[in-house]
Amino acid sequence: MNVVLAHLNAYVAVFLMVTGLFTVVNRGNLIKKLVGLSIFQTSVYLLYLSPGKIIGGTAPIIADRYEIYSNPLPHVLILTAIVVGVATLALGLALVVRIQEAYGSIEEDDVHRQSAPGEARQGGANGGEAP
Amino acid sequence: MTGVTSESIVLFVNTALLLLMCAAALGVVRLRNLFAVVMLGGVYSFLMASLMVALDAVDVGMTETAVGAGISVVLMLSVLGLTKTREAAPRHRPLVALVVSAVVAVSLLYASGDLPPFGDPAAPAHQHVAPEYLARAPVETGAPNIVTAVLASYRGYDTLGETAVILTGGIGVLVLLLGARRRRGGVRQGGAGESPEGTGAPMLRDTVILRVGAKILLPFILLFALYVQFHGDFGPGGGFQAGVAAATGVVLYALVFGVASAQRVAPVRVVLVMVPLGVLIYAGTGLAGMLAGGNYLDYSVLAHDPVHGQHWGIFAVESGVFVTVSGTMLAIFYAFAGRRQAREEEGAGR
Amino acid sequence: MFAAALVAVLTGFALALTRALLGPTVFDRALAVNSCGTLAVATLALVGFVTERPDFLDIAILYVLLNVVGTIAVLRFVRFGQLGDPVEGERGGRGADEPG
Amino acid sequence: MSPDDILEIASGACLVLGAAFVVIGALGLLRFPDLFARVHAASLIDTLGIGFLALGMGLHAGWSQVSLKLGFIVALVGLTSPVATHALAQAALHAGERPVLRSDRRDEGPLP
Repeated sequence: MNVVLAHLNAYVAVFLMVTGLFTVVNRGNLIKKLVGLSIFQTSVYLLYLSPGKIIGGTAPIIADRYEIYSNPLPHVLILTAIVVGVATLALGLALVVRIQEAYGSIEEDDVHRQSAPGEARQGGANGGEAP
Repeated sequence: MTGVTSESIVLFVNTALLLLMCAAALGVVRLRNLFAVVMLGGVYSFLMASLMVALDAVDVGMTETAVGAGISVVLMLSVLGLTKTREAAPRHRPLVALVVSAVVAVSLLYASGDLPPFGDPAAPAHQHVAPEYLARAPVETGAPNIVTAVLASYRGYDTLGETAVILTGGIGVLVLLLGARRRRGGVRQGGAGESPEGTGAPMLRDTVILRVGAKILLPFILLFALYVQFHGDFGPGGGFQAGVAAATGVVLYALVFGVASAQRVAPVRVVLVMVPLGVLIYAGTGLAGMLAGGNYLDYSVLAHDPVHGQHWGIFAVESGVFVTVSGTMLAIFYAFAGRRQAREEEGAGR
Repeated sequence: MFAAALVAVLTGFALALTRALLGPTVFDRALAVNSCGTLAVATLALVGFVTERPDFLDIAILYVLLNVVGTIAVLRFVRFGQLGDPVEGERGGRGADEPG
Repeated sequence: MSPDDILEIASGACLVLGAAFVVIGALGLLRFPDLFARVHAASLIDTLGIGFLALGMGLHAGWSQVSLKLGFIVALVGLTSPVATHALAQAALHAGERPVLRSDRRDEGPLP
């Protein structure tokens, strides 16, 4: 097995992670940011699950015919992470909905422009901590 | 079979799916129509689930299947319905983002050279606890599916925490979206809620084929969710997957027959009780173990035979997970789907 | 033979993904996504056979059952611009970009 | 040649046939000119493609729980996929999509 193939999963995980990061940093749309965050999250799934696979192994459900099983521990960690990921994604989406209702926009720039004067005033009074 | 070994096929599948995932991710990032982004996200999730199964993570693949095929698409679309579907053109040069991404990418790629090669049985990750679990779990818990055994028994604290996180997320969504309203009033009221048969409200019920198809499909989804729940000791499955699948079944009903009709099948009040009830069942199982003279979440003392005790404990814990997960998913869907009406009422109340 | 079938299915997956990326209408994308779901079912089943653990077809069945929910959600969104029940006096359709 | 060999050959033939249908359907999905033509191509994957693949896998697995599950998959795909694509085509028609007819394309030369 050549070098690239031996680390392909890690490379792709890095690529997906950076893609997600780029989306979060660059895009102003809040829903797009959450999508980027989801991609980032899936790259972590990949990063955990890939080392768990053993060549010649099989899924960690015991049967008489098999000797080698892949590592079950990453599976346990990621299984719960996926469902928790949905719950947190829903929380983020709920925040987006409230932002849309409060500012009439889900573009980061619009929200900043509308909230900037008030924030500056409070920042001066309260030492930078918005209530 | 042909001369190709199954391992090289798996490697090929792995590579192909990874490349397709890269293409799908690039598409997701580049498209500015958020509606299309959501649909491509669905394809991305299909690829991810297939890849997980190819990597022997069947339980994880099943979870990704249950989440990605239905509920996440539905959640994203309900939010798009409340906001807008078009992303504004970027106003900033992507310079900062590119620099940050490049730095992260280079450092991670540099670090990935130290990882053990893919599929290496001698990798450090396989030397420590995993062999222990694989050797002891079938004997101690009687469950052939090691993932279920580790999830519900050995790492029971962890899963209890995760279930609590799901509960917290659900509460957060409900607080944000149900907000100022009285709980029972808002979601159930509304024109379509009184007599969904007669109002002629546009809820896809004009398409006979869809309606009949959904009616046939719904019992299969719910039945299969129960199968996934109770077969979780022996095959891929468990409370998380079954909970999401059952909630998705109700969501299907809501999409075809209207949310108001679905709320007569699964009333809001029941769903809101389910959200904390599951965590209570989980935590209560732990307490039961303490009362029987063991440690918290130690199931061996729940019956005379430790293996039977483990069996009962895993069963109770998985049921708790099912109740919380299905309740939370459904409550979140109701909260998003009922947000328009909630907003009208908040506006009227001011 | 399973290997050949897997290669074919993954090729089909690539083609369907291309259609989903190209569009041009949302319906084309939705159709392509639906086909991708079916192809994912085939991939899951074939991978199960290749790794000689075909008892994992449960995942494929779950896929078939839930795949339709996503498609129906897309359709409902296209028809009514949202997924909840319509509120009185509200316009439907895809124009509902700016509510309230 | 034993019955097992015959079953294996039949299974392989079905798999190849199903694989061919899948590729043809996906090609059509990519290359056909408009949505309503693409729906036809996509249905090829859902019916003949999955059908033959499942038949091939079922012949390989023999008469067991696995072949029962494969039967479920074929039946459920046969139920859900037409429902979804029918609703899709209807929604497209509702939204104003119209099929590209040959009379529209005559000036553009032959079909691709």
